Amino acid sequence: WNEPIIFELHQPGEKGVEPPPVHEEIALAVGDGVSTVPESMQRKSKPALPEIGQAKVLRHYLRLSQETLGSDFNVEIGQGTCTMKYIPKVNEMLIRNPKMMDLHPLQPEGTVQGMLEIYYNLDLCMREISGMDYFSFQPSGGTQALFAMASIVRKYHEQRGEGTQRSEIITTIFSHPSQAATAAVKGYKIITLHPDENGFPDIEKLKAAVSERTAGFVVANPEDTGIFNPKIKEFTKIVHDAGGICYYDQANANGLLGITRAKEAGFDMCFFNLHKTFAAPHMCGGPATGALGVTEALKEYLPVPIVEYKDDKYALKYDLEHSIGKVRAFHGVAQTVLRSYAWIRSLGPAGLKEVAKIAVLNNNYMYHRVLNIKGAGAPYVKGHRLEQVRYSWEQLTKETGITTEDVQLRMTDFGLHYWTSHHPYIVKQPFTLEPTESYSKQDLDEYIAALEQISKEAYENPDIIKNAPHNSTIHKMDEQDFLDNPKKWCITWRSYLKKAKEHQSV
Amino acid sequence: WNEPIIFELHQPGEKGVEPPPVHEEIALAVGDGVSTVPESMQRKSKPALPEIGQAKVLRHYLRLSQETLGSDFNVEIGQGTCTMKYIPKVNEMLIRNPKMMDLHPLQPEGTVQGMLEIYYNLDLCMREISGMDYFSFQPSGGTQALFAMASIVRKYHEQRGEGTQRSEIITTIFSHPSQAATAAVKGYKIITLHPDENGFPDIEKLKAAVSERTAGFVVANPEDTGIFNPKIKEFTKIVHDAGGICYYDQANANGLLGITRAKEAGFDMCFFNLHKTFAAPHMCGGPATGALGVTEALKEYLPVPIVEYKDDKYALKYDLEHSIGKVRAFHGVAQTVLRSYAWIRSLGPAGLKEVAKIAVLNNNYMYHRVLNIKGAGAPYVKGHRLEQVRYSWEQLTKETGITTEDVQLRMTDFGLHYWTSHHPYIVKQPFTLEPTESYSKQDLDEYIAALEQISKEAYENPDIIKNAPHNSTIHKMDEQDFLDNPKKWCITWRSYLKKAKEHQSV
Amino acid sequence: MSQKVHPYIPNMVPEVQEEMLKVIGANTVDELYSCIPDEIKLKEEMNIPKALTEWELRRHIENSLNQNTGANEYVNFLGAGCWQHFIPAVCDEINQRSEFLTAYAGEPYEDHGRYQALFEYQSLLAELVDMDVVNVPTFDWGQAAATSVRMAGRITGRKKILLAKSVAPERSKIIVNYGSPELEYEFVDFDLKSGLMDLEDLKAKLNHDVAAVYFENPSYLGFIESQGSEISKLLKEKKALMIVGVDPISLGVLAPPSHYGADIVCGDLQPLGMHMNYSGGQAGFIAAHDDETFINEYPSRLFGIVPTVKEGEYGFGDVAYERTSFAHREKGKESVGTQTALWGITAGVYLALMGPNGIKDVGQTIMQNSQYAVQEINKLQGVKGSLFESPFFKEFIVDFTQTGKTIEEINQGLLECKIFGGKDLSIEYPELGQSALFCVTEIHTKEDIDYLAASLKKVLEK
Amino acid sequence: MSQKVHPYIPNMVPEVQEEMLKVIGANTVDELYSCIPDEIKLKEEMNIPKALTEWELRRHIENSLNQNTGANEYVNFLGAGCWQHFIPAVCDEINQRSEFLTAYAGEPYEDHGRYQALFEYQSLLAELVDMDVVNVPTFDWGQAAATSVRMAGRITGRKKILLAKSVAPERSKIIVNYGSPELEYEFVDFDLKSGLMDLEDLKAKLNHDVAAVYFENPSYLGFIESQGSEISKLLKEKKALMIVGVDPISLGVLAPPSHYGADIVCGDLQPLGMHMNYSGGQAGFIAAHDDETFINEYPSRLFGIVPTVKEGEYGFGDVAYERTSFAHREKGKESVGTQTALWGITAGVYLALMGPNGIKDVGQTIMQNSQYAVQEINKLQGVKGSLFESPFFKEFIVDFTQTGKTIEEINQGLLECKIFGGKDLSIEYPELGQSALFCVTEIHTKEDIDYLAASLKKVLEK
Repeated sequence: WNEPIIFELHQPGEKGVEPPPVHEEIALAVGDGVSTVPESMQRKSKPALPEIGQAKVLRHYLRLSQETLGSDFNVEIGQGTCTMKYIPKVNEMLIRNPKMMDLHPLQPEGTVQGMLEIYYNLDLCMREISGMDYFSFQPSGGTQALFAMASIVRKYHEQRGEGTQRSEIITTIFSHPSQAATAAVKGYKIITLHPDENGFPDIEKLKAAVSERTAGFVVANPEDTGIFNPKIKEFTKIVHDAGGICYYDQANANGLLGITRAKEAGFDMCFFNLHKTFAAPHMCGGPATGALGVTEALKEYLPVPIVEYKDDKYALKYDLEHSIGKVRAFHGVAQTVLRSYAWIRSLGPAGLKEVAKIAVLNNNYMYHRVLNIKGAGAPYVKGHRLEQVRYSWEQLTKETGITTEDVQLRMTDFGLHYWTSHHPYIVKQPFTLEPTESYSKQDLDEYIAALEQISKEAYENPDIIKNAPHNSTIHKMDEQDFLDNPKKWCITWRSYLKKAKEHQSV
Repeated sequence: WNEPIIFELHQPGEKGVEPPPVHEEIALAVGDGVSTVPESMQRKSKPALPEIGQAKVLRHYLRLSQETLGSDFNVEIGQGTCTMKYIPKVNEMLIRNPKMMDLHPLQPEGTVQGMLEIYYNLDLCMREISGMDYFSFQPSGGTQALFAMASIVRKYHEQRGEGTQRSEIITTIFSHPSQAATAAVKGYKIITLHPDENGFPDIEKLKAAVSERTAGFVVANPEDTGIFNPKIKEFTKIVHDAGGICYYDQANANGLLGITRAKEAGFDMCFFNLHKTFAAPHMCGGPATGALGVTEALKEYLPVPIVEYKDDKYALKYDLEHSIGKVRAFHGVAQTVLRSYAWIRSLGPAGLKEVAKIAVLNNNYMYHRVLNIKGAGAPYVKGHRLEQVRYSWEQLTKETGITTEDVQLRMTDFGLHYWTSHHPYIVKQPFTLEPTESYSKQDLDEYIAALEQISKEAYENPDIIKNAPHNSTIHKMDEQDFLDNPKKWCITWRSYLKKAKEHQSV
Repeated sequence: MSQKVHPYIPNMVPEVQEEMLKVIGANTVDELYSCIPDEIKLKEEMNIPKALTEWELRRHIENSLNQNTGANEYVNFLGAGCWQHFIPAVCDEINQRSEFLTAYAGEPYEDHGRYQALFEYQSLLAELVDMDVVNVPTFDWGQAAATSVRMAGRITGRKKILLAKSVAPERSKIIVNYGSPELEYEFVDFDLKSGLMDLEDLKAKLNHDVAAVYFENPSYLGFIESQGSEISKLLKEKKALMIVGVDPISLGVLAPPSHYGADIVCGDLQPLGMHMNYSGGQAGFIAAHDDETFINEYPSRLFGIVPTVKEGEYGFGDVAYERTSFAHREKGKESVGTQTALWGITAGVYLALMGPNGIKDVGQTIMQNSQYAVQEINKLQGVKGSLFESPFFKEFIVDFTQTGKTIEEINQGLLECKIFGGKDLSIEYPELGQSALFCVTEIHTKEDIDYLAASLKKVLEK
Repeated sequence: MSQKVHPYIPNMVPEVQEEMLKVIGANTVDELYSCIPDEIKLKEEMNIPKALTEWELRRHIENSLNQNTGANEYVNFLGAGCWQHFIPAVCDEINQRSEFLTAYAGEPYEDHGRYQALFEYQSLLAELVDMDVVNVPTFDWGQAAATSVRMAGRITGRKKILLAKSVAPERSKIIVNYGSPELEYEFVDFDLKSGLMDLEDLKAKLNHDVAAVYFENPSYLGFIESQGSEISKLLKEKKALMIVGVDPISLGVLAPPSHYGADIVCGDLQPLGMHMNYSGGQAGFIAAHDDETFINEYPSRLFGIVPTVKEGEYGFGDVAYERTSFAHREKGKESVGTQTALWGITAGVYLALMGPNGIKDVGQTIMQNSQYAVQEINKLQGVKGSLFESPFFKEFIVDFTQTGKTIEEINQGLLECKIFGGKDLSIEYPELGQSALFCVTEIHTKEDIDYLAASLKKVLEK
């Protein structure tokens, strides 16, 4: 398809849908409804939305959907750290139940017992998985969960009169950028630890970093490299000894289910992204849930409400003494809570452990195969990888000039996703693969074959890569500064029309 | 995508879904359940179905879906006579209600009052639209409705002792092939009338054809040419006078809603395809519904049961004295009944009439535009077209050698459907366009532009057409006799494997 | 009154209409109808309620539907041709896809996916019935059987069809109406104790005019016909064909009819992934061996595979299209049209998901659950859990004659317990007394079955 | 015990595992975990119930859900931040598409459709608020307001934020927690009669430290703040910014805040096509003018349009990506991550369907229906249909103080009539007495509203 911008489909007079009309008698009783509003507050002219018949709107968006490569459609292992796994269709059917879709968050508790039961049951499961004591599902993404944890850290120290003194949060460079970003939003100074030569977080650097200013320590384990820090328990002890709180970014816990937990490693809090490890879909980027778990000691700091079970009834508990208040409206993303609960129940404890084991098996299989590709490598320690690996094309780039960005464009031709990595590129020419438990050996082999093919092309016929993509839905974009020059960027169609006109008139 | 055949995805040990297991205590109580069966009736080896994980099955079929050009995705006016129109999404959402999906056809009437109400209400609407007196929704397609009508004709004459004598059914060449075919199945000799030089059914030929052997007359109006027979009332009178029954193929009634009806034209029966005029989807070819309406005089011949409303309750009536029995299990395709009822209610009487008028407007607009395309024509009378037109590329073929089949392959490149026509090709090099009310002028212009482009190519650069399709999902098929040679045809994968092996070993 | 532009009819916009009329050279749309004589034009407005907006429509329809009680709300033991089974969510996802939902009759290059999905369906079902040819599905089992019988008539050139008396009466009606007046029908009795075909009666009726015998296995009445090989032998002697109707979900555990001599096998796909939909989920299949004589007598479309110019890539098309009524009108084989393609695709998805083990497991669970139900029902005073002594699959006749209560009364009592009881057989088979056909599948839990037994007890003791 | 292969985990097949382990050079999968010290390995099995098959899962979850009563079953007058509106079926179809459902962070060439759909969403919402810049949506209105406020802090280099006291208390909590300790907050009173902002109080608190004032219009309490221009004037004098939160579904009839001087406009998309989902339908937007200073302070992703080498064809990408925390970790603007993109796409579909007339009509119907509800409630003895004298949109405060009954009692009574009464305000705003916030939208029929009035009458007379 070559779909126009929706405004280009405008045909005055057409209509996409008719909203419910007012009842004649109501119109008689109250008039037009609008003239009660002071004139200054009435809208003078209608918004310049397009007018399009229903069939055409549907066709337009359906075509756009086909131009989108969802994980249902490809071997989705190129978006490492994102834990793209199979999204069970049964769960999607379950959330389309009107007894889920049509619930208002303020309904009397007696009318939402089923929903609360699901929240509570998921809480119980999460406690088992993490060793934590209470969960909140209010945060609606990993970033918000990290922010909530930073908020709890601050509140905790404030409560103990050390709010001002403890002004630093320690993290590592191979943790997700949001860890640093959210702590900074919460007013903390960020201390970022770089790894040792093997890629392990450096315990000496941590020792040097902690002090009476340390408010907290936030880390992922394994980090984006896929390397697990075996000394994690010592790390948390060092921080605890310095008076800090340890919180664990388990956005991606896919290699660890039933294997090892936040509790045993000494963490005070952790969060899981339900849309990663727990098989809720990514939905183009949300809505999502960052399930936030805390130890008993931090329960009173959780955002409210949390769900309790008492006297055979589920209830919402609002009175937590030191609650940070709210991070998101009402109860978070309930459908995602339901999905993840359903996923856990479809696997059971043994199945969850299999998830972890096969994810690790798949990843190690890929790791061994990718290392055999000419030009590819994986910096740092050999082995020790769990569920993902950050690889590098440094050698390929040196030898052929083909960069990881070039590879990305070429992978599009194979109908496969490929993601470079988060900035900064500590690992040169990086790419990060995470094959999860959802993919079969055949799938992995397909992905590997594409990488092999590109490596071959890089050495033998680099032009085919440099001119990629060849099979995309659109032609190459005009490589000017349309996205970074304020005179040229256009974040909306109306902006584009204005600026394009200016441009022409010049 | 280049999707393999599903058997090629087989990986022993993988599993797509787990059916519900037996309860342990049941297994204890009754054993394995299978050994009670005589050994000769036990299956010895498992069927050779493939073993494939759920994600891969889903991915496979999703990709196949994207390789299918549904009417939601294109300007679907190239399948003339099929009345491809907008399928309202709201109706599709309504039929996914468990109170529709999970009804068993034998449930006590008291537990399906809502469903019966919808049947009954649709019946009432259909009566208004057709002028008939009772409807059955049991026939599950136009073919089956035509067959049911032929069965009624036979039963009717048998009832009057003329079963053997009345052995002929008269139809016209521009009526759907199923009219002739179903009457033949019912044991009738078919008399096919050819049109006069203007494309109108020839009244003189009819007069010559009727006799005491005439059982019935079946016709569409307008026929596939889109030409309306203005003398239809005289036609039915001639047949009635000869003692025959007149039945009306209104598979496609899209240009006539609220304009003219079966009753006024003198028909005894008619049927509508709910999946055409009444906006139920085609679903790759069914399930569908051929709504069959009869006059009071023929009520007792309908297949049973029909729905009645009595004493504030809806009920199924089985005791029709001369019923032909059944043509399909239970109550037909209930979801399609619901869809069409919903569609009618979303339009109301004025909206239905607009459907017809705009369908006719759209068609006449196309007609005028297509006639201006070099090489295209529309045989027979000028004008007089209602909702569709059978066109001809006869001139194009003469002048360039490009046939209607060539055009078909080239249209694929434009992402548009194009259908030649039913056999026999009375109109040479035919194509049939039916733009329905669902398409906007812009849509029609797009389709016309594609035809214009192809005409241009035919005269200037015919090779581009002859080598089409260029953008299809697959390459050109090997043009041997794989479909017509019994030694080579393979209707299943197992057949293919056997024959391919034989082939190789030769 | 000027009409509002309807969301489904873009060209109701007056300005657009004018532009188009100008091209046509007409002044009004009504002018375009001048070919219709005034005397047959409808003068009054149709008596249909006025248009509803989407929200109003939704409320209106949902209000109606809320008058229904679904089989998911009560415990359901009705079967008799439409059965409640487990439906994998992936089946629904695929058949709800806009592409498959709204496609129709595109050509192989445009609708490659549709052709492939249906070819795969044919291939998957072929493994289940262990035969080489399967058609694009027809309306339902009844139609499939009716067509199978007509095919047999054409293949043998004979006119007489023998039907087992245990064939579902409603299905017989379809078969008989579809074959008349071309064919003649006669019924073969069954043994009242076992339900099995009375072979003596068969022998008596089997002569050289007989084109085919049609029976069902498992039968409409639930029992398993174990005399397949014997029947086949008798037929072969007279060169008559054996046509067997089958519930495909039984074929993971039961021998497919091709193993005991069937020439044509037919049945209903509904158990393989279709919701009951108040009977909207039915779809018929017809399977045969790869024999030109048989293939040429199919009225249905048969998709075949064709290599493309690229190695390992396939295209698809119609095999022997010239057979069909599309190609040859009344000279074609019977007729073909819109039938039930989407259910074919869905059954393919179902079989691909279940695989060889799933289809065996589900069959076995059904047998276990239904046997357990009979065992529990047998414990009730005066009730015969399974009237026939033959083994059965999924369905069985419960005989209440000795309780002195009618099925109607019993089912009314069960309904009050939120149970849909079995189908009342007393009308179709008065010789079976007050009997009902109960259906138990893999979806019934032990609790469901125990609850049935307990409820029956309560009802009978009333 | 050897595990059955799970449908979601293909490589559980033992043979395949062995093959893979051979490539790796390991003997068991457990070996791959050797990097985890034994002391932190979990020894016992997790106490989670054992696996359910798909059908068992379905029954289990549906049993739970059946304990719920949906707002589609009762008549619902709850709003207060999550509202029941008409949702076109096309919205559901699009956001249920597998492609959009399972896509995530593909690059522009792979996910062209996702980029375009979100760019179009930005463009459509921009028309509704009449501004040039809209972000890829954030979590919810509260987050959008909290970020808007922080943007204002960075733009002005000031620390003080004034919040209208009529801002939803729950939203205030989000804003305050998100801004602390960086920013300081103070509340501006409202007039108890009109609900409008107390301009005297504003003047008193407005000094050169103030980065911005944030108020909502229509407000949480339903009334329309008509002093926008005056407030804007006061702010301009102090070079403080005006941030306005808005219910977008009001903007077909109410002036968008850009028309009375807003610098940043934020709000929730949920009314534009999202089911309530027990609050899972929320999504926040932030709109601004095309001003580099503002754009550079957005933490969110902003998709921009880029011409391709083919005339008339467009591609898309991130505008000023360097702002974000993806690019610069803690040096980026706040943080960005998975937020609510699918609801952005859905809101786009909604606006494309409604068009300029639909969005106006729906606003007008809401006003008429809610005014009618107040009119009917006013007829009840001792009840004040709308506590404030200002005009309102969709929501309004009903004051029951004089009836002597508490909201809790009244709502309990309504519940027995299958009505969800308005939100109890007596905790958040004790100064309003026994008052409740009722919500009436376009989905309420006259019958619904009349039934509310009748039921209230009954409850009050008890």
